[in-house]
Parts: sequence; C-alpha cells; structure tokens
Amino acid sequence: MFKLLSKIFKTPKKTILVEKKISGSLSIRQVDAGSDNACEQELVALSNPIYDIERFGIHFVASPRHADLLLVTGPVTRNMEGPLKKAYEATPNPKIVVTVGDDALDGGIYKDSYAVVGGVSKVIPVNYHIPGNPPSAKIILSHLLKIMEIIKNNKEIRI
Amino acid sequence: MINLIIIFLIGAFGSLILQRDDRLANIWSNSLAIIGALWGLIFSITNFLYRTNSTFIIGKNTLPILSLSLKIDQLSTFFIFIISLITLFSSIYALDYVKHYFKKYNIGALGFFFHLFIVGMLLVVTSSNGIFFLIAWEIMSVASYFLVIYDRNDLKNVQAGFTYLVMTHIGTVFIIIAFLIMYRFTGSFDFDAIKSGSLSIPQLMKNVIFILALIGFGTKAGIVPFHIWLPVAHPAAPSHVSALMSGVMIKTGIYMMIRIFLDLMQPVPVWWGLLILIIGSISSLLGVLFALTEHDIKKLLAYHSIENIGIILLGLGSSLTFTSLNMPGLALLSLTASLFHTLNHATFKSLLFMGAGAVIKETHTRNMEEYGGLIRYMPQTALFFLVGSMAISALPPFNGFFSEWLTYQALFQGIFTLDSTIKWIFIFATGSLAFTGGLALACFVKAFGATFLARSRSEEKHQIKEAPLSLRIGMGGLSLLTLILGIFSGKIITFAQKNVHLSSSVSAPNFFLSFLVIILAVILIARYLINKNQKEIVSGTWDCGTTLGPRMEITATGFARSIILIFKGILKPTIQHDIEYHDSENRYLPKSKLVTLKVQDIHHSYFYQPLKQIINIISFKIKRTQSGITNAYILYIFIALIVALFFIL
Amino acid sequence: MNMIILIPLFSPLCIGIIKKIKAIFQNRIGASIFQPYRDLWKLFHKDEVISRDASWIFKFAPFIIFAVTLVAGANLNGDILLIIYTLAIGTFFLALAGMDTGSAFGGFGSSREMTVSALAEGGFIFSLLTISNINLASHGQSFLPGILAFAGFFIVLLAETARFPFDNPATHLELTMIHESMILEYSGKRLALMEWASFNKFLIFCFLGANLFFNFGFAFIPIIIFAFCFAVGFIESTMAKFRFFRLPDLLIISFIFNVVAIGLMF
Amino acid sequence: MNILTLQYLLGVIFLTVVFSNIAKKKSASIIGYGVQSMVVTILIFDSYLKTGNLSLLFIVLLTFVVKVILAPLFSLRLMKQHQVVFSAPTYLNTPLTFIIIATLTAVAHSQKFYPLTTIIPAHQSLLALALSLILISFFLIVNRKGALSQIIGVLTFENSIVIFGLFAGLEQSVALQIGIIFDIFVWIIISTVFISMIYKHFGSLDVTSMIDLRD
Repeated sequence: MFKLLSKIFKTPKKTILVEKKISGSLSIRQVDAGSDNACEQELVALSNPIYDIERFGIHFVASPRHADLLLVTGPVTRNMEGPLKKAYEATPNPKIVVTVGDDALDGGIYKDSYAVVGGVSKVIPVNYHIPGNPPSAKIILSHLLKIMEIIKNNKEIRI
Repeated sequence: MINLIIIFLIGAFGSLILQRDDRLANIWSNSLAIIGALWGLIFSITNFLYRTNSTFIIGKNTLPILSLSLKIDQLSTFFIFIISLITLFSSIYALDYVKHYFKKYNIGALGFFFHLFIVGMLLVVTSSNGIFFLIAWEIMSVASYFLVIYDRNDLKNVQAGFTYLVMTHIGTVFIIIAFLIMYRFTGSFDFDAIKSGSLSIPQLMKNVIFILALIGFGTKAGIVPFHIWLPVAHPAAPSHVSALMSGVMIKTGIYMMIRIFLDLMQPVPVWWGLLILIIGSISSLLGVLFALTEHDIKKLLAYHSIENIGIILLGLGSSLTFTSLNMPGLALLSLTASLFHTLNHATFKSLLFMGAGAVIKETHTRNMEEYGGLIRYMPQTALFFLVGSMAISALPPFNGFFSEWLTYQALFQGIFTLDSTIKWIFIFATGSLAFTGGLALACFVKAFGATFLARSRSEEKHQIKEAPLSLRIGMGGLSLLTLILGIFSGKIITFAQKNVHLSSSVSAPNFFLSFLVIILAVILIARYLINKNQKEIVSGTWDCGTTLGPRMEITATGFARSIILIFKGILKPTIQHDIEYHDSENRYLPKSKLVTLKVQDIHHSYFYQPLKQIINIISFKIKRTQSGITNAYILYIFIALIVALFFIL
Repeated sequence: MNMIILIPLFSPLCIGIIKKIKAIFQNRIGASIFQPYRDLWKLFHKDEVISRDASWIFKFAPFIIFAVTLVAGANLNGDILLIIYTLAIGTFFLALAGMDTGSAFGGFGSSREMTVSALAEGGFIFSLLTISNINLASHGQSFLPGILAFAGFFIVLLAETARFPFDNPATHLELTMIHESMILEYSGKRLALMEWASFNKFLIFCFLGANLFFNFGFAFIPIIIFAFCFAVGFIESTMAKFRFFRLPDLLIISFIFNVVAIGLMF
Repeated sequence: MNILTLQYLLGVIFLTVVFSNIAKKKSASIIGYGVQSMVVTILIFDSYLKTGNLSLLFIVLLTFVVKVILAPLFSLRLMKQHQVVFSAPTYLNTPLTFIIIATLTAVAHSQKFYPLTTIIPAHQSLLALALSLILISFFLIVNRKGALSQIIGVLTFENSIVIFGLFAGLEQSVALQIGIIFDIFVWIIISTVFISMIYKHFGSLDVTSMIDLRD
C-alpha cells in the first residue's frame, strides 16, 4: 500500500500544459463494424495513464443514446450494416461520425471480399476520417483533439 | 343501525326476486348497496362526531342465552365506517364489472350473497352477545363462501371455496370453545357481563381463552400459520368481492381481537402483547416473501393482505404490551397506528384488487407472464394501480406511509423506553417491518412493471380497451381517497401523540406541497428554460442493434428470482430442466429445453403435511372399531351403559 | 431551505472529486473536478431519442426522481423516516423507468436495484434511528454504538448510491451494472437529470453521514464530505466489486451492526 | 301377593331368560318368551288387584293378547314360512356365556347399584334380580348371531324393563303400559318385514354375512 501512495506523487508534470488549453465534454461510442481489432487495441490504449483522454473530458460510453461521437472501425460487413444504421439512428443530434483506420474508409485490405459492403460512408454519412492502418494512439488522440478544436471554434457543426 | 341492516336485507331479497333479468338484478342490487353504504357512512360519521354509544336489544327474552343485542361504541362505528366506505366503492365498481358474468351465472344470486355478506359483517362488528356474534360470523363466512365459488366453471375456484370453508370453520371451532369457557366462568354470553366478570376468570383459563381466540380470529385474519386459505380463496372470488373480502372481512378478525384482548379481558399479562408482536412480524415478513414468488396477480395481492395484517398486528401487539406495562400514552399511539393502518389497508388493497380485476377482465387471465404493455391500452387503470402500489409500499404522499410511520414511532418508543428481552423483541419487530417495507417496494415494482410496462408478452393482446366507466369511477374515488387520507393524516398523528413526547413529527400537507412545487419548478426549468430548441425523436429501444422481441424483456418470475435465491432457506426454490432431443440416442442436439421454476410452500410441507399424517394414522386406528358386525356395536352400547351406570351411581 | 440550492450545486463537484481521486490512484491525471458540470451542460443541450415502447412513466421519471432528491435535501434535518421513504420514491420510479422500455438490461438492472435497496432499507432505518437518538443513550457510553452505526451506515451509503462493492459506476458490462443499466435508455436532458439526481443522492447521503455522525459544526461539513469522497474513491481503487449474491451478506452485516448498536445503546 | 311368590315368579322369568340364552333351537327361546310374558301379565294382574285401577285390567288383557299369543305365533309362523335354519349360533360357547351371566347378576346385586335397587326398600332383592334380568337380556342380544334370536333378545329386554318398572312401583302410570304395548306391536311388524327382507337378500339369517354391506 505504501509503495502505491509514494508512486502517486511522482507523476510527470509536463503534460499539464496541453490539457489546460482544450477542455470540454465529448462522449464517444465505439462501433466495431467488422474490424480486425487492430484499431480497437489503439483505442483501448487511449484510456491508459500515458495518453489518458479523460483529461480532455472525453470518455467512452456504453450506449449510442449517451454518445455525441460515433467512432466506427473496420469495413462494414454485411451483417453489421443493419446494426450500424440502428446505432446511427439511436444517437441523438448533434452527432459526429468518425471513421478510424483505412478499412473503415473504403474497405481497406478487405475491399472486394464477398462479406464486405465497403466503406462506412456507404452506410452512414461520415464527417471525419482518421487515416492509418491502424493509426497509433497518439495520432488518434491528436485527431480527437482537433475535432474538439473544431467544435469549440465554430459551434455550428450541425448534422 | 337497524334500518341500515334492513336496507341491505331488502337489497338481498330484491335481487333474488329479480334474478330472471340479469341487468335489472345487477342494477337493483348495486344501487341498494350504494344507498346502504351511504347510509352507513352518514350513520358512522354522525356517531363519531357526537360520540354516541347506542345499544339495540331486539327481543330481550326470546331465548335465555341468546339476546339479539347490538352495542355500537366508537370501535364498532370505526369498523362500520370502513365497511360502508369499501362497499360504496366496490358496488360502484360492480355496476359494470358484473356485466361480464351476465350470460354465464345467476346475477340475482350474486346480489343476494353480496348483501348477505355485508349484513353479516355489519352484525359481527356490532353484536354484543356471544351467540348472536357466532350467528353473524357464520352468515358472513357462508355468504363469502358462496361468493368465492361464484365463478364455478373453473374447478380450482370450487376447491378454493372448499379450503376456505374448512379453514374458517376450524377457526370458528376455536372461537366457540373460547366463548364457552368465557360462559363457564362469567355465566353469560353478553360482552358486558363477560367484561365485568372477567376478573373471576382464573389466569390459566384467561391464557387458554387468549390462545383459542388468537387461533380462531387469526385464521380469519390470515396470520401466518393459518393463512393457507387466503391466497387460494381471495383470487377465486369476483374482483369486487375479493376487494371487499381482503379489504374488510379479514379486519373483522382484527376487530374481535381488539374487542376481546383490549376490552373484555382487560388486566392482561405482558406475554400476550409480545406473542402478537412476534406473530405480526413473522406473518408480515413471510407474507411479503411469498408475495414475491407469485406470478398470479390476485394471489400476489392476497399475500400482501397477510403482510399488512402482520403490520396491523405489530401495532396491536405493541399497544397490548404497553397497556400491560400501564403506559396508556404509548398504548393509545400504537392502537391509533394499527387502526389507521386498517383503514388505509382497506382503501388501497381494494383499489389494487379492483385494478387487478379490470386487468383480468380485459386479458382473461390472472398470469402476470402474459401481461405487459397494458399502459398503452389502459392508461387510467395503470395510473390507479400505480397510486395503489405507491400507497401500499408506504411512499410518502399517500396514506400507507403515514400509518406505517405511526407504527414505526410506536415501535421506536418501545425500543427506547422498555428494557432487556422486551426491547429485543421490539427491535426484531422493527427490523422485520423495515425489511417488509423494502421487499414490498420490490414486489410492487415487479407487479406494476410486469403488468403495465414495456411490450406485451403475449401476441393476441390487440383488442384490449380501457376499463368501462364505473370501474374507473370506483378506482378513481379510492385513489383520491388514499391521497386525501395521506395529506390530512396530520390530525390523526397529532391525536395519536396527545400525551407522548415524540422525537420527530411529520406534517403531510407541507411535504406534499413542497413536492408538487419542486416538481413543477424542475419541469419548467429543464423543459422550457434550458433546452428550448431541442427536439425529441422517437425510435426503437437500443438493444445493441439486435431485433427486439417480446421475450427479451424481464418477466415477473425473472424479476423476483434474485430475491428468491437470497431467501432460498425459507422459500426453497426448485428448478426442473426437461430437455427434448431430436433423436433419442444422440444427446448432443437438444430440440427444446423446458425449465420450470417452482417455490415450495414451507407451511404446507412443515406444518400441514405432518398434521395430515398424524390425523391419518389416528383415524386408521379408530377405523378398525367399525367392524361392521351389528353385535359389536350393541356390545359397545352395553359397555357404555354399564360404565355410565357406574359413574352415575 | 438553502439545502435545495446547495445540494444540486455541489453534488457534481463531489463526483468530480471522486473521479479525480480514482484517476490519481490509477496514476493518471484524470478529468478536472468540474468535468461533471460540463457533461451535464452538454447533455442539457442535446436532442433526445425516446423509444417507441416508452410510456409516460419513462418520460416523467427523470423529473420526479430529480425533484425527490431535492425534497429529500430540503428536509434533511427533519424526520428520518420521511427522508428514507422519499428516497424510496426515487428508487421506485428509477426501477419502473428501467423496466419501461422493455430492454433486457433495464429489466435486470431494476431487479438487482430493488433487491439491493430492499435489503439495505433495514440497515438504513436502524442506523439513522441509532444516531438520531444517540444523545438519549442511557448507559453513557455512546462511542461504540456510534462506531457500529457509522459502519452500518457507510455500507448502506455504498449500496444505495451504487458505489463500489455493490456496483461499478464506470463499467458498462451488462453482467455487473445495476444503476447504469437503468439509465441506458435515456438521452439528452432526461439523462442529465438522472445523472444529476444520482449525484444529489450521493451528496445527501454524505451530508446525512457528516451531519449526524460528526456533529462538530456547520463549518466542518465540507471537510467531512471530502473525507467521504476520499474514502469512496479509495475503496473504488483498492477493492474488487463483489459478486451479486455476496451483496446480501454485506447488507445483513450492516443490519446486524446497527441492531447491535441499538442494543448496546439502551 | 307376598314377596315370596313374587320372588318365585321372578325366578321363573330369570330361568326362561337364561334358557333362551343357551337354547340352541330358536323355537325353544320363543316359547320361553311366551312363558315370560305370561308371568308378566300375572304380575300386572296382581298389581291391578292391589290398586284396583281399571285401566290396568285393560292393559293386562292387551299384554296377554299381544305378548302371550300374537308374538310367539307370529315368530313360529315366520320360521315355518321361511324354513329358517334352526341353529342360532352364539359368539361365545356356553360355559363362557354362563360365566358372563353370573358376573352380570353379581354386578346387578353389587353395592354400586344400591341406590337403583332400593327405590322401594322392600323390593330390594326383587329389583336387584330385575336389574340383572335387564343386563342378561341385553347380553342375549349381543351374544346371538341370528337376527330372529336378536329380536327375541330385544323383546325379553323390554319385558325385563316392564318387570323392573312394576317392582319399582311405576305400574300406576298408564302411559308406561300403553307405551310398552305399542312398542311391542311395532316391533313385531318390523321384525316380520326385516326378516323376510334379510332372508330374501342373504338366504340366511346369519348376521355375520351382513359385513359386506359395510365396504
């Protein structure tokens, strides 16, 4: 127990700067539309102590009802097309759809397989794309912060 | 008083005469009942205000023992008030409810037994002579027996009626023995003579009378070991009758307990009150536990009657203990608590039974698993049922809370002032009351949720329509009553605390006002100030994208399963899997699996089963004496003659 | 009457503090303590999606539950039974709202919530009873009963506000969530109200605990409430969540603590 | 009539009852019954002489006609008509019946029954004997298997009550007499119907065969 307490007071101080500038509230609902779990690993890394998106007021939520941002990963397989649409309808406005990874853009390496419908944009309107196969956690984080920038500056992102 | 009974008798015989034409008989019997009920209300209220105690003696010297004497003091006026109040609402309810019996059964008979039942109850609460009381008790029991087996196409109802008849008459046997002992020592059946002569009864005999009366009236009131008939008989009766039965009839048992223990047998040892306290807490706990296991809505409500009777007994038991420890102030507090709870229970229990009746009328089944989503088709019944369930689980603005609050205060005072073992019994009672409150809340969330909310769990539920007008008037009146009784309970609480310093007091009106004001403020601010420009879009329920079928939502058994498993020591749940396979050899491809969840009734297996075996063994032994040879019988007579001669000379 | 304004104002702050403490324990910086305010503000300005099967209970429940926490806050120093049963209205409507939309999660959430709150009620009433009459203690020794009653009360606090050993507020795993699953269906301002109501409930419990158990004076209340938040944060970081059928044992322990406390006191 | 003759007559009745107890042939017990009723009529006649109450005379005639003539005739005719099997089996063998009769008489004479037998102190011994008569005739009913002999048992039982009533000084009450007469008359009708029915149904008068009525 003592070791735990002592470790707490040695957290690095330098990252405090970034967090001051951007703070708001963004809840993300991650929809796995048939992804090969590469992007998921990176998204999980986002909430560990190093990247810690919690600092910026971003948190992952369970149901699209609570979410403002739908983070879609992976090419949309035929089975996931319906549920993806349902998730999109279940998210209250104003909502943003962000696709992570090349598979989500246009099907990526699985483009013409019989099971894949194609990119996410074929199923639901997409606002933002984070390239990379899979994009590293840092890249995803920077993109997310950029999205929050956009939201903060011009309030009128309305779908 | 006499003209009150005459009205009901006219109603009874009138509906018999008009039994040819269903509609006329129904209107006649119910309108007569309404007039009688109104008369009863006026009579009891005037009697209450002017504090008049009136006595009527009909034919004093017809028979040496039996004198048809009625004595109406404050206690019986209170019970007349309850009886006429619930009769008023249940007969309004019955106007339309009985219509669905029209072609099937004889409506005249229903009216006749309904009126006879009320006359029986009125006489029970006012009679002041032992024999006359027993006659009235029999009228009440037999009339309610015929009402229970009224829907006789369903065999289960007839069996239920039979169990009910047997159990009530076992109870009556105990009562008769108690009255005989009283007669033996005081020389008369009149309550006043018994009351004055009660000092001459030796203490041992008083205890015997106490036990007998407790068992006798306990069977009628439905305390735990003798409650077997209640969850069987009440659901079988038509709803407006089961509302009357569980709202008022079981209270006659309570009335007589008060009359005998607190009035006639006055110098009372302490252990009487403590025994009632223990029985009260056990029956309230077990009542609510078994209510949780039920998925037949009327059985669930019947078990809740047992639970509420337990709470009333808590109040009664504590008042008895306080009288025997001569603390009159606290005794008054706990007696008012139990009487106030009797009144409240009568109102919200009959409201709930009427709600259940309306639901059963539409869905033609009592099984809660086949309900669901009825709030869309029956919004007003749902609202009244919600009010009823909030009142019964003692949530503040309604009357259930304030009577339970008073019982709590009585028990707290018991804990603070008394000492050693008595204190621990009071702590046990308060603990059981607390747990009962919590479990009752869980049970009524299950009952209301499974019946009214979400989607309907059986397909052919499209033609349900809202309950007819008179049903809604009956239920609406009662729910309004529960609210009014709740808000204006301030006077009763101040009356109860007259000479007792209570650490805290609750004032209902300003709680209710602040509650309303705050809700309005919140709605105003949230809806119209902060997000004026937000829209509300309607779409399907979110279930991780899967298609949502009616079988996805929770059922009544599913809801209560976790609590049943926690209390498995008492409830002994059993799971039975029977799997059906495609082909017999190959055990790996099950076609269908049926899981049946059942709860074993401990009373049956630990109290009534051994009792039955003992009786069987004894009766087989006696059977051998019936050898069938006439000579043997004459021999028995001969021996009996000799023995008798020996004794007499 | 000032409690009606104070409680809703400061409850998100407490939750922010707890989250911050948990973050520090997990060696990450975590959101600022004012993050709950931002979340509520954002949720209030979002549209709502309401399911087709929802009835008026689903639509009105958030307002009733939020108002109930305010009313309970209003008469905090009034009668203990009134507070307990007012909070019970909140639980009643929360469970009904959970069942109303007919999703599997909501149903199970309400069933578990009702089980926990039914068993917690015994301990709750007894602990408040002991404390509100601690000064009547005839035998003079009012220290041991006070400790036992406080322990019982703390367990009930964790149970009623769906905190750690009973239910993990952060998780969304269907198997374990009790409180979260009931508000799964809500969105927009109704979700904000439900969240805010649960924050209020937490603050009411802390205030009850602070006010009754440590009656040092009004100035010390914030410090004691911070101590409560720290304790809850500490438990959530160092303890594992109990299996559902181990919860009744914990609640019965709290009940027995309080019964013994009362037994000792008089 | 002095006590001695009364005792003598009572002794005759006692013997007839004992005889019908042990008699194997049914006709014998019927004749025994005839003798008994003859003695009873003599006793009633004697009490008429003593009290001079005219109604008693009427009763004497009635008892004479019914009991002494009609009853035996009826039974004998009945027996002939149905060719009834003559043996009237009893449950206990004769020595045992004798022991029981002895004990019953001893009981009747015992101290316990003292208040009953000293209603009229003078007739103490007579009343005791009459009481033992009642007990023995009752035992006769119990002991016999045949339905007819049971009926005779009942009739002797009824006779012994009359005797007891006579000695206990009840003879004045006319109601007692008429009651008795009427009772015998009814008995005879029932017995005829009863026996013919049993006989038709069971083919024999043995009571034990009636057991299968029970199950």
